Amino acid sequence: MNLINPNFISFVILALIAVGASLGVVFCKNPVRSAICLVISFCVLAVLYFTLSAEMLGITQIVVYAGAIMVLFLFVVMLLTTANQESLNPKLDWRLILASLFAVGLIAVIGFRALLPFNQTITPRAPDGYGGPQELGMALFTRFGYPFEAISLLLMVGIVGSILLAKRRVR
Amino acid sequence: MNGVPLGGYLLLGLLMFAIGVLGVVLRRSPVVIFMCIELMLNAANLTFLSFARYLPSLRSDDPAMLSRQAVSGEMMVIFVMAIAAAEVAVGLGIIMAIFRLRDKVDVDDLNVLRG
Amino acid sequence: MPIFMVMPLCIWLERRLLAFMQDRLGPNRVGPMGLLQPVADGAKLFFKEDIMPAGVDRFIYILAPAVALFPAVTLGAVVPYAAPIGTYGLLTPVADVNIGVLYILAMSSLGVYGTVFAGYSGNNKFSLLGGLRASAQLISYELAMGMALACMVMVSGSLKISDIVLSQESPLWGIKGVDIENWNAFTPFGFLAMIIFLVCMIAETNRPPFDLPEAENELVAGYHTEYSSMKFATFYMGEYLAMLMFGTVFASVFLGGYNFLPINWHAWAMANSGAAPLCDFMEKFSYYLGPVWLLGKAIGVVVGYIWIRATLPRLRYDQLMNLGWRTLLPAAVGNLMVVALWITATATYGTGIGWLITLVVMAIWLGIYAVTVRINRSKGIQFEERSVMMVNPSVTTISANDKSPEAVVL
Amino acid sequence: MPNNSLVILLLLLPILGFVIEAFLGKQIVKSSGESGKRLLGAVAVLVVVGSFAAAVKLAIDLAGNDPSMRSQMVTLAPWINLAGLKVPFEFLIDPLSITMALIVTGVGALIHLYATGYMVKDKDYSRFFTYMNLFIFSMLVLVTAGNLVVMFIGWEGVGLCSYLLIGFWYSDHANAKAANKAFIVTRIGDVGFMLGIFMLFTLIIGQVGSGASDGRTLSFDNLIDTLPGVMHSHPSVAVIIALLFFLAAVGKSAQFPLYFWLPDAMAGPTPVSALIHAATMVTSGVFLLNRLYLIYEAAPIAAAVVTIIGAFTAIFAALIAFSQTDIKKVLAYSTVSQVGYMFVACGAGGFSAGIFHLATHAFFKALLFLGAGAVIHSMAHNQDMRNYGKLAKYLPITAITMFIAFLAISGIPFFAGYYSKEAIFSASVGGSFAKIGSVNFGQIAGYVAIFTAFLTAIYMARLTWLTFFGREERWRLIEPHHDSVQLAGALPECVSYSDDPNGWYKAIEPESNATEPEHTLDKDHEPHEVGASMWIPMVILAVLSVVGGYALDAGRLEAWLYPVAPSSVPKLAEVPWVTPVGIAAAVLGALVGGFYYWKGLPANEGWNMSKWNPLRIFALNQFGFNSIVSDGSSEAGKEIGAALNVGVDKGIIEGILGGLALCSTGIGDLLKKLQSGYARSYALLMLAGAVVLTVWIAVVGYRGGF
Repeated sequence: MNLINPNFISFVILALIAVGASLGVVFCKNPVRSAICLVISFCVLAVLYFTLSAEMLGITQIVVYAGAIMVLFLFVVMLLTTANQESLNPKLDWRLILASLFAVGLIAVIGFRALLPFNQTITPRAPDGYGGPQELGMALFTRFGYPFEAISLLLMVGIVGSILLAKRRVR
Repeated sequence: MNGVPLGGYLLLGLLMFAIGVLGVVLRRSPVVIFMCIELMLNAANLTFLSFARYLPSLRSDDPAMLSRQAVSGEMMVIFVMAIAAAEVAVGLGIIMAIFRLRDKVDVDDLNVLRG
Repeated sequence: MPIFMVMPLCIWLERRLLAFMQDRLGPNRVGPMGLLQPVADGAKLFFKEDIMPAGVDRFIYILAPAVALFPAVTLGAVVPYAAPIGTYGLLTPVADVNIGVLYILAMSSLGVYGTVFAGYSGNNKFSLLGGLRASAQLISYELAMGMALACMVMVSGSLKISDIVLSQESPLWGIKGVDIENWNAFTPFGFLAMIIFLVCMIAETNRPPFDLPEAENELVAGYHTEYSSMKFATFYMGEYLAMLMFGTVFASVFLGGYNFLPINWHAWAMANSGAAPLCDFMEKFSYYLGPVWLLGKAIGVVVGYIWIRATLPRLRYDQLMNLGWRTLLPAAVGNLMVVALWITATATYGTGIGWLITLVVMAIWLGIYAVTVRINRSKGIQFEERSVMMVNPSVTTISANDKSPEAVVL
Repeated sequence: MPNNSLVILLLLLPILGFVIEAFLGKQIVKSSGESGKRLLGAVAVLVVVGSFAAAVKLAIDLAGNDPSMRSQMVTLAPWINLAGLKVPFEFLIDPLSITMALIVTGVGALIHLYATGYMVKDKDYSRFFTYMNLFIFSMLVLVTAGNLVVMFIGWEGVGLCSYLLIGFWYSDHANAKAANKAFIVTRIGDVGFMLGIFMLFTLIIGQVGSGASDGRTLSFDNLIDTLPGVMHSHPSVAVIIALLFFLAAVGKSAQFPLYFWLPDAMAGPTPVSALIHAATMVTSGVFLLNRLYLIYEAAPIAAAVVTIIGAFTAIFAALIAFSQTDIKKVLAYSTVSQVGYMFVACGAGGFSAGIFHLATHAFFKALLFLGAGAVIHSMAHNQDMRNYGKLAKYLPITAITMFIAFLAISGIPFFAGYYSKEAIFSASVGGSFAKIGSVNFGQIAGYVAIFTAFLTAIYMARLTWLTFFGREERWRLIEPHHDSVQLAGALPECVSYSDDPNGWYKAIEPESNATEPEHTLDKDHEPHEVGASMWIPMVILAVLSVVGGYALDAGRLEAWLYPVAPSSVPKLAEVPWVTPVGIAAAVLGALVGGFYYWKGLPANEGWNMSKWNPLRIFALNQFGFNSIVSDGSSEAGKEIGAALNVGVDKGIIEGILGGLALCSTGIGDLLKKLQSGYARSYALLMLAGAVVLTVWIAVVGYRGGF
C-alpha cells in the first residue's frame, strides 16, 4: 500500500485546509472571521464529497450550507457585532484543559480502536457514479418516504418556530 | 477517490468533530457555538459519505446491493442537512430573541434556569 | 472566453441605452459612438490610487472583490453554447455536468459573499447595512429562484442544462405535427416561471430596482463605499459578468438555448417540400451559429435589465421583502404544483385533456393567488420595526407605519 | 340497494356544515358581520336540506324494492373487532330509519331556516348553528344506526347537543343549571341503555354464541333472527332487558319519573325547543322501542309498564300544563303528554301508530313552538301568557298557523293529529298486547288517553285564546306585575335560581346572551309580524299538519314500516265506538276551552297567585313530585358526597399524593445542585459522557475487525 499517489496527496492537502479552517472557526477572535473559516471548511468538504463521487451532495452542501445557512450566520453575526464589539473569545480556564483532554481522549480511543483497521480498505466498493440525481430521488421517495415526510414535518415546525420567535408581539 | 484509505476520511471527520466539540465547550458566543455544532454535523456527514463510498462492512459484492447501501448513506447526509437547516433557523431565531432582550449575548449569562 | 469580450460591450450598451432612454447622448467621445469608453474606464480605474481605509479588516477587505468576481465567472460554466457539431461534442465552457441547475443555484448563492464581506470589512456603518441587505435579499430570492428553476427541471426531467435545452426542441405543447418548438417561455407555467426567475435574477445581481445594497440615497454607495480603483473595478466587472451569465442561463433555460428561432426547420421541410431548401439553409444557419444566438439572447436579456432599470423606481425594503416572500415564493410553489399536475395529467389522460385540466386548475389557482396577494397587500407588515434595531438597538419601539428616517433604513 | 355514497352523503353533510361553522364561523362573522351571518345561515340550512334530499332519494330507492327486501345494512368502516364481538360502523336503511331520517332532516331544515331569522341578533350565531348541525348529525346516526352500539353513539350525541343548546346562553346561571339538569337526568336513562346492551349481549352470547352472526351480535339484522328465540326462552330476563331499554327511553323522552328536565330545557332558544325538545330527540325513545319491538313482544309485563307509564305521563303532564303561565312551559308539558301517547301506543302493540303520532306530532308541535317563538320574539322576549292577548291583530300569520296547529294537536277531525290519535286509540283500546292475566292494561291506557285528549284540547285552547284572542291586550293594562303576590314556593324551582355564588357563568363571557337591545315590555309596545324566513317554515309546517295525517294514514304507514306484521302481536279487535268518542272528546274539549277563555284571562289565573285555585297551585308544584325528587336526590347526594370526601378523598388519596409530592421535592432539591445553568458545562458533561461511552464501547463492546 503506497500512500504516495497524487490522489492521496491532494486529499491530504484538502484535509489540512479543512482542519485548519475548523481550527480557525474555534480560535478566531472575530465571529465574522470564524464564519468565513466555516465557509471555507464547508467548501473544502464539498470538494471532498466530489472526491467521494457524491457530486449531488457536494453541490447540495454548497447550496444549503454555504448558500443559505452561512449567509444566515453572517447576517446574525453582523447584527450582533453592530451591537457589542467586544468578542467573546475563549479564556484559558479549567474548561479548556478538561475539554481538550476529553477531545484528545476521544480522538485517541476512536482513532486507535476503530479507525486503524480501515487503513487497509483502500478501494471504494460502491460502484462509480452511484447516487445520481435520479437514483437519489427514487430512494428518497420510495425507500425513505417516511423519514422524508418526518423531515418535511420538522422543517415545517422549524419555519413556524422561527417565525414565531422573530415576530414582534402585535400591540 | 482511489488510493486514499478510508481511515483518512474517518480521521479527518474525527478531527473536525473533536474541534467542533472544543468550540462548543470553549466559546461563549452562542453564534460561534452554533457554528461549531454545524462543524460537528458536517464531520458526521463526511463519515457517512465515506462509509457509503467504501462500504467496508458489506459482505455481498452485488453492485445493485452496493449502490443501494451507498444511496442509503447519502440519504442520511441529506436528512442531516435538512435537520441542520431547521436547527439553524430556530436557533438563530432564539439568539435574535435573546439579543432583543439584552444587547450582549454571552452563553454564561443565560443561566436563568439555574436550579 | 467570449464572455470577457462581451462584458465591456454590455457596459457601453448600458450607458448608451440608458442615455437614449433618458434622452441624453451618453458617452460618445472615445472611439466610434464611444465604443471604447469601457476600455478608457478600465484604464482609468487601473491607474487610480488604491486606497485602503483605516481600521478595515484587511484580510476580508482584500478577499471580498475576488469572492465577488468568482461566482460571476464560474456561473456560466455549465451552459451549453452550441449543439454537438460533427466530431465536436457539446460546446460548454467547462463541462456539461449532470447537476447543472444545482450548480447554477450554488454559484449564484455564493455570489452574495463578496457583497457581505465587502460590506463588513469596510468598517463603515453604511456599507455594513448594504451587506446586511444583500444577505437578506439573497436569502429571500434564492428560494423563489430555485422553485422557478425546479419547475423547468420537472418539465424537462433532467438537471442537465443541455437536456433542458434539448427538451425545448420538442413540438409546441406536445402537440404532434406542430413545427414550432416548445420553448419553456411559451408554456403557461414556463412563462410564469420565467417572470419569477427574471425578478429573482435581477434581485440576486443587485440590479435596479433591487439595488438596495447600493442605494446611494440611503447608504452612500452601499457595500463598495470603501473601495476604489481596481478593487472597485472588480466589483463592477463582477456585476456585469453576473448579468451576462444569468442572461445565458436564462436564455438556455427559457429561451431555447442555442437555437435561433423556435421553429423546427427539419419538420417544416418535411411538411412542405417547396420551402425545403430555405428550411435546410435556416436549419444549418441556426445550427452552426449556436453561440451567436445564445449570446444574442443573453444580450437581449441584458437590454431587458437596462430597460427595467430605466423604467422602475427602487423598491422600499419592506416592499422588497413582501415581494420576495409573499408574492414570488407562493407563486413559484403554486407553479411547481401546476407543473406536477400537468405532468401527471398528460401522462394519464393524454395531451389534450391534460392541458385542459392544467389550464383550468392554473386559472383557478391564479385567481385565488391574486386574491390572497391583494389581501396581503391590504395588511400592513412590520419589517421596519426589527430593522430599526439592526441599526441601533436602543431604538426599539417604532410602529410599522412610522416613516421616520430610522424606520426606513434597511 | 342504497349505495353507500348516499348514506355517506346523508350523514356527512351535517358534519360538514358543523365543521364549517365551527372552524370558520367566528372568523366569518367577525370579518363580515351581517352578510357573514347570512352566509353561515345559508350553509347551515343547505347542508340539512342536502341530507334531506339524500334521505328522500334513499326512501324512493327503498320503496322501489319489494317489501321483503326493504332493509339493507350499509357498513362504512370497521370499528370494534374482538374475537367474539364485531361492531362495525354500519347503518341500517329500512323504512323505519328512513322515515325517522325524513322527519329529522325535513323538520330540521325548516327549523334551521326559522332559526336563521330568529337568532340573527345573537352574537354567537355561528356557535348556535354549529351545535344545530352537530345535533342533526347525531340524530341521523341514532336513527340510521345499524347496531345498538352505533345507536348509542348517536344517543349520547343528541344528549350532548341538547345539553349544549339548552345551555346556549350559558352566562345566565339558570340556563346553565337547566342544561346540567337535562344532561344528568338523561344520564340515568343512558345507564339503562348501556346495561340493556350488556345484558342483551351476554344473553345472546350465552344462548346462541357469536358464531351464527359472525360476531356482529348486536347488529339489528342479526338481532331480528336471534331475538325471538332468545327472548321467549328467557321471559324473565326479557322483561328486565325490556325495562332497561324502556328506562333509557323514559330518560330521553321525558316520561313520568324523569320528565322534569324537559320544562327546564325550555331555557334554550326556541328553535332548539322546537327541534330537539319537541320534534326529534324526545321522541327517540319511541323510536328505540320500535327498533326493539321484538323484545317487548316477548315481555308483556314490560309492555304493560310502558303503557301504564305512558298513560300516566300523558294525563299527569296534561294536568300540569293547566297551571303553567309560561307559553313554552305549556308546550313543554304538552310535549311530555303527547310522547306519553306514543308510549301508550307502543306498549299496546301499535308500534306503527306510535311512529305515526311521532310524525304528526313532529309537524304540529314544531309548528306550535315556532309560533310561540314568533310570539316571544315579537313580545320582547316576554314568555308569560298573562301579558299577551289579542295578538292575532298583530301577528296574523302566526295566529292562523298556530290555530291550525291547535286544531291538529287536539285531534279535530281531518287534521293531522286526528288520524294519529285515532290510530293510537284503536291500537290501545282494541289491542290485547299488554294483557297480563285478565287485566288489559292497553285498554285502560286507551281510556285514559281518550280522556287526556279532552284535557289536551282544553289547555291548548287556553293557550291559543290567552295568546291570540280575548278582550284586552293585557300588556297595556295598568295593573302590572309588581303588585302580584307570589306564593312562597309556588313557582317551579327552575325559576327561582340563586345567582351563581362564585360568578363562574358571568365570568366566562361578559354578555353572551345580549341578543338584542333589551327593550322591555311596556304599555306602548307594538308587536310586529315576524320576517319571512320565520313565517315560511311555519306555513309549510301548517300545511303539513293539515294534510300530513291524511297523507300517511295508519294502514299505509304500518304496511310501510312493518311489511311483515309483528308475529306475536294479536290483530286488533275492532272497537266501533272509539272513533266517535275520540272526536267527541276533542271537539268538546276545544269548545269548552274556547268558551271558558273567550274573554281572556280569568281572574283566578291572574298575576295575583293568592287568588289561584289550590288545585292549580298543586299542579304548579307538579303535585309535589318535583320537590320530592329534588330534595331526595340532592340531600342524599350531599350526604354521600360528604362521606366520601372525609373518608376516601382526604384520607387515602391526598395522603398518597402528598407523599409523592414530598418525595419528588426532596429528589428535586438533591438534583438542583447539578443544574448550574451554564450551557457550556452541560456540553462538557455531555462530552464526558460521550468519551466514557466510546471508551466503554472500545474496551468492552468492540469486537475487532469488520
